Amino acid sequence: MIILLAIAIGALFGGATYLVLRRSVVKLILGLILLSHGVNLLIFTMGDGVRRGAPPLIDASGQPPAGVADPLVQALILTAIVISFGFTAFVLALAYRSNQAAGSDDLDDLSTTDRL
Amino acid sequence: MLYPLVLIALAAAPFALVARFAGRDRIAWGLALIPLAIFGLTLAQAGSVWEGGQVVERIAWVPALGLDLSFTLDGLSLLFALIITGIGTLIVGYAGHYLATDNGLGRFLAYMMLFMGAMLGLVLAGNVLTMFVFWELTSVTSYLLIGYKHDYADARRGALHSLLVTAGGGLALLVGLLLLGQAAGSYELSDILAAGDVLRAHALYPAAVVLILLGCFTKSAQIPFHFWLPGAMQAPTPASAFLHSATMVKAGVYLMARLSPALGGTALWDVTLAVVGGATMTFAAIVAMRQFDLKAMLAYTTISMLGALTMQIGLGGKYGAEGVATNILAHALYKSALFMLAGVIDHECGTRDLRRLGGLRAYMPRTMVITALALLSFGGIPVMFGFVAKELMLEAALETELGAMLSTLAVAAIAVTAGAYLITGWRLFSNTFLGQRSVAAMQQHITDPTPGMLIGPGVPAVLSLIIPLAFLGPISSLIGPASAAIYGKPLEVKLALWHGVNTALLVSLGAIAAGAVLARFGEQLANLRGWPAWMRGDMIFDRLIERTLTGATTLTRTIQEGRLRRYILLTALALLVFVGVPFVGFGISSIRFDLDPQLQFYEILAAALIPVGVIATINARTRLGAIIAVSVVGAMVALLFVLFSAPDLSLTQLLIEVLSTVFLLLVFSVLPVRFENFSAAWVRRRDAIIATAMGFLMGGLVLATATNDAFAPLAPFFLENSLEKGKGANVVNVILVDFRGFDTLGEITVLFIALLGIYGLLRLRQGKDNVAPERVTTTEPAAEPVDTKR
Amino acid sequence: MHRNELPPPNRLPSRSTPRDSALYDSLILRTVSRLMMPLLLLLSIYMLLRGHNLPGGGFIGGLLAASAIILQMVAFGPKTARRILPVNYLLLAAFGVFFGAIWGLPAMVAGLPYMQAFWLPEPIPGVGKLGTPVLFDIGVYLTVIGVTTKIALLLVEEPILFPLPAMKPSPVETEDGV
Amino acid sequence: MVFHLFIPIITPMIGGALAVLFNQQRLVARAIALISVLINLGYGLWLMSVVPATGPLVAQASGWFAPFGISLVVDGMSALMVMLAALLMLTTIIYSFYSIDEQREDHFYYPLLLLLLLGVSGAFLTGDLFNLYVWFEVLLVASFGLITLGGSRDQLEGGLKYVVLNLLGSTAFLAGCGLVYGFAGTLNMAHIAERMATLANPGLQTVLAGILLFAFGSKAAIVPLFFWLPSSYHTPPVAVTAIFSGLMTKVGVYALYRTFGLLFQNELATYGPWILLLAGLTMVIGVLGAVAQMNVRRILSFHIISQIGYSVMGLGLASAAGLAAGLVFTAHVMIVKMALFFIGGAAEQIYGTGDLKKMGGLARREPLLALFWFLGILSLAGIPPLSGFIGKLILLQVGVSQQAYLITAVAAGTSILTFFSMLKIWNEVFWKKSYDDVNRLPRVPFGLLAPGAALVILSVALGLLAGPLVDYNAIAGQQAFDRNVYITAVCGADGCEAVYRAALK
Repeated sequence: MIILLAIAIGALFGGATYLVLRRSVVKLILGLILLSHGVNLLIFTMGDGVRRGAPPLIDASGQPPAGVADPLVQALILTAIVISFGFTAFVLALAYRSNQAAGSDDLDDLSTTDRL
Repeated sequence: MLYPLVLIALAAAPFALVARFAGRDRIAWGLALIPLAIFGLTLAQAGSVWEGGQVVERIAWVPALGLDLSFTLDGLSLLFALIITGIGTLIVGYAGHYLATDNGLGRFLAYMMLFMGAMLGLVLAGNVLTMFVFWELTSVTSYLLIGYKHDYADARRGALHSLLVTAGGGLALLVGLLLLGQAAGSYELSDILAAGDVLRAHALYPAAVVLILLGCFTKSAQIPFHFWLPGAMQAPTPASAFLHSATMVKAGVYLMARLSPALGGTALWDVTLAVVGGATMTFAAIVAMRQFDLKAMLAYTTISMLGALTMQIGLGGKYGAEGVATNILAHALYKSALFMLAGVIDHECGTRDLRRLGGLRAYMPRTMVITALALLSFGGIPVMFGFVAKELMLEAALETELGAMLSTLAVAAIAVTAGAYLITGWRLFSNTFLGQRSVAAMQQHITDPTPGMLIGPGVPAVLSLIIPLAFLGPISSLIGPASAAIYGKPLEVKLALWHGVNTALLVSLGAIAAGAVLARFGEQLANLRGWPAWMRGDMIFDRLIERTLTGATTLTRTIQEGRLRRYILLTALALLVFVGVPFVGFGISSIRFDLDPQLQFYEILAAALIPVGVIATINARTRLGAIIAVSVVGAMVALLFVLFSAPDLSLTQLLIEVLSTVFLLLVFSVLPVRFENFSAAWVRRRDAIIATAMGFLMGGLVLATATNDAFAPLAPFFLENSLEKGKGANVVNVILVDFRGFDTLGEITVLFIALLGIYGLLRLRQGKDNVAPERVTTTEPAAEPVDTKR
Repeated sequence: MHRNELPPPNRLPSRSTPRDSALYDSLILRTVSRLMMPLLLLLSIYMLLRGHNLPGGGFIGGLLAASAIILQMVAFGPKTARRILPVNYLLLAAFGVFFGAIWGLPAMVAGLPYMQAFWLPEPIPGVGKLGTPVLFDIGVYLTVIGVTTKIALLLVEEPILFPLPAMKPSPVETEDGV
Repeated sequence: MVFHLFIPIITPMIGGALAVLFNQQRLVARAIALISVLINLGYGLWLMSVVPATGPLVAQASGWFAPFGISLVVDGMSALMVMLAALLMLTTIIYSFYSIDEQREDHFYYPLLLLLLLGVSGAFLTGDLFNLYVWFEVLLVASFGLITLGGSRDQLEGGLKYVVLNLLGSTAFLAGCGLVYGFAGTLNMAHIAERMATLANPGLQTVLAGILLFAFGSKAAIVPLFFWLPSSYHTPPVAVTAIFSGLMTKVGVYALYRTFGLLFQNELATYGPWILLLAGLTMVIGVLGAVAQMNVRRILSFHIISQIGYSVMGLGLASAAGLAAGLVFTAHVMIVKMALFFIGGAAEQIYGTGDLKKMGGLARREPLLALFWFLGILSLAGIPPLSGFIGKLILLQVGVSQQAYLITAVAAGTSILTFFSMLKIWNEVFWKKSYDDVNRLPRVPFGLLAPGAALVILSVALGLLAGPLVDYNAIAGQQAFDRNVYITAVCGADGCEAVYRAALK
């Protein structure tokens, strides 16, 4: 399973890298979104093994089922998802506003603050 | 009783600001009582020094760094301290007259007092780091004084040059002193001086010597760092007289003299000093002859004398030590007098250009007499103190242990220099006081200045005559301990006007004769054309600054070039280097492939749709297509979560996916509907290669790490304790609100702050300039005024 | 007190009148959202409360509620969102953070570390065990609702975003360097 | 276990929330901000007074013991940083009272400042890697809000670069965090350090350290990861630039110190020379950037980068003495750099521009401003007896004593360029004759002068009374470099692994 996830993670990171190198602000944002997916999946695979059908819920017996999935990474990812949601929303608003201020969605037009 | 001296001088600085509100010259003479008092207090401690003792004091400052304020009064410090405070007294008083009409007098005097304190601290320091502290302070105060008339570009330039050169040298010095301390095991001067043999044999010795000498040479204006000193003549004349002739520039000489018992005695030290010093001496003496500006002339002769002092330290021996001490005193006396006189002439005539002066003997007789006295000493004419000093210099050259060749060269150099001094002195005197009164000077009524203004130059000039005639005994007891400190061994010094007819005297007389002959051709020599620009240090330094600026600009434009994707590209490359290189080198062998035989079809499908979705996103031609492709990826991630036992994650991911898509749709509606290919094919290829490398790196990292079972994870603890201690069966939620509730607290804060940020972004729009409206300067700046009187 | 003089804010003229009409005027959407609304809100509270024992919790509950409100907003316009919950969502978010943070304080008063859990000895009928972690989760819930809804509101009220401005043509792609 | 160790985190958090709730009443919001910061400052001072003697103080969030719960750990380094963060925020808030327009105040300027302080304090206090990530995000998003607040074109442009590049760094940190958990099975920093010390898989550990070096390096703005800083720092109001200069990159430096002083100390042998190389490059490239600029704040911004090189040099020297030296320098530069931003900013504010060519004549018009500026640049250039000299001296001394001659030479050489670029401002803004009638300019109000002046005076005091500062940081450096001290404080004398085994039977 891990190899499967590793391929997906590699694809996400690779695709994200490609997208953030584009000149379009839209693609930049999409790249950032893919990047956060990639990291979330990466953390997911870092758990105590990747398990099928064993969510970290304690049943009536009061004991966790055998071979249960790692709950810690899940909690971490949940935190990470929510944080990256906040960031995505912020970047969206920022992209919208800078697009408005610069009158262009070409990122190469946004280079006045470095002009010497 | 030592550090109070330094403190008094430093504390006087704020007091000096009072001069702004009261009668100028009286305030200045009142303030001059402070250096006078320090002079007296220092002299009061001279007794113990003359008996061969030392006064040592120490205040802890930063003991952990070996940086303590430790002070020592020995013969050499005493000599310097007396010069600093003695001349300082006169100059502070003189400044009150000189700057009587200047509103900044208080500020000027404050700088002077600060400088005086720093200089006192420098020579009294018993620890090389303490010494360095004051060393830098003298550079800074000197900067402020040179730039005192900062409305003029020349003043700013001179100040900048002097500070950059001396502070740059100071850095070399600091590192050199640290190396020295490292080698000697202590920063205390006494320890360093006692460790001479160890030091000379130490591996760090050459580096330390080179760095320390860099510091000393820059401070004392040795070739090729001499150029800042003429530039420093932009300072008001009292400052020039004090800093750039009598005291600060001698700091380098002081340090070399101070360290020569420990560091001297090697070819590296001795020959370097002798050669550099000799070259500086001769070169500057010749250049001095050609100047027309009184202060420039004096500045070059000062450089020359600094070279002479350096050379004598290098020549070494008993006479070298004696010569250094005597010349320091003699030079301080006549040169400070000459500078102050130049100031007097400038002050009265409104110019100090030799070509515009002349015939002043009828109008300024007192000034002329004092000038003549000082110049006689400067020229090394017998019975003046300068003569005694020059004799010792010649003795040092004759008696040196550096070999016949250097000895001969030194003697010849001294003879040439002495001759050049005579010419310079004669030119100065004749062009100012003799001949016809020039047109320029005729326009105003010229007289001697008020007597108060003549006290300053008068006292040292007269001393130059009286000392050799009447006080050679007492002065010997001042020079003796100083020479001993330079020599490193006890030394019996008895200065004398008449040593009998010896080689030194003959050379000396020869120089006088040669100079007298040369003086007749002085004008012709002076008319020789100036040095070409590429040979002039200040021009070279200007160009160096210019080059640094343009180089830095080019570099910065290249690096910080403005486009975000370039920054991202470099960042991605940096990641590939920072992580990829160690991974390929060390980590790649940890990769294990776990081929799971039970892999389900839908698992493969979900995972496979992710790369497909990614590629679809990249290749999307329309905005909507891209958003859909990204949503598919998100949905597949959620699917993977639910397949692999993470229902909470899956739910959250799905909800977030929906909300993000809504936001994307809302915002992207202003952006173009269709994408084009934004970049050239090769750029896309390059980016694709980087992206692929990144993908492989991250995938490889996951494989290497996830399959590694080096350590047991924390997870079982949470599973075991969730229900009982966390009162919840959903372990993920218990972790979120209890076990690691602190994370969640931060997380909701992130969300909340993001909202605040978005609110500000969308609701607050200000104009281009947030600070204040741009002020438009339409008129070209007026040319800066030219300073005629400084 | 000194204030530097600032240029007048470069506000957009349409700023003062935030739009209040549906983004997508669709009968189906309106009907569906009207029907779904109470269900989704109830579900969100259910998700919040059961979260300690089954999948769910403050995040999921909050996101659900926010989705419901946003759906309503898309169908009926921003004003509706205010009708559903007559609060300032930004302040709701602030209150959520405040509410979440203060339930850690009782422990400190007792000389225990921040956020150490306190539980009521007996479960409350219909809610389950009540303790500070559950209250904290409510803070999470409120924050998520406030933040998410407010962001959507802010975007929807942008006069430039809606109605859609005339599209300018996408720049012709030329590569002018690397 | 010190239950009140949470105060520096809770105070700004609750303060921030309350300030938003009461944002309508400006004075209340201001008062909340001021009070919160004062509480943090007082607590930070108290921490500094006890930690050298007691060793690291520890608290466990939610009461769950280490390594399972989240630890808060305060050692000498953390205490210093917490105190400085509060102190610098205090000056910023006061400066803001006099310089920030009402519109920004209405748009939650003070809450954002408080929440920035929250993130910074949290990052300094936490002893848990993932928790560190969370606080990093808090401070990051708060900084996003602050840098774009106002919405001028420059701010948006610079802000976009700032945001995107910082997000990339954060993502790398999060990935690193996950990978560390995947490898070490734990998130508690003491536990990680303990497990890493066993060198179970040295190759992989080197790679993990590389990721964190990248992530924190990009926060600290070392070469080649600094681009976001000069792009954006000159665009927001002066107060924002100032507090960013004081805090943002320094959190990155702190995290680097923790990474290589505690978590991956073994890797310091491998990375030390490379870190020194990066430090040297950072110093030089940063200062050359400063030399090239012709705008007050842009010059100062590039200086931040250059000075980060010095801080990182302390780490690259790979010893307790090196860390101590780096800390002394970092503390100094946080104070002085902010002071310069305040003073330069005040000049910019009254002049209406930060362009050197358009300014001039302030030495006469504003002698006090000139005095403090001059003292400030002397301190920055390392002229005795100011704090900068102590910072430079201690770094050079350690460099010499560890035979790291090359970096020592670079560090010394860089400071002359530092001086040069600062003198450029002095020459142009203060000494040069103004082309305009300076007397027409408004006078600098007391409130704009006081914060910078206070910090300069502090720099002078830290120079004159450097003994305690150096002694304190010697202890702090030792604590930060001795893993056992940290592990014992968090998990007890037997270490975290023992606790871990006992807890899982």
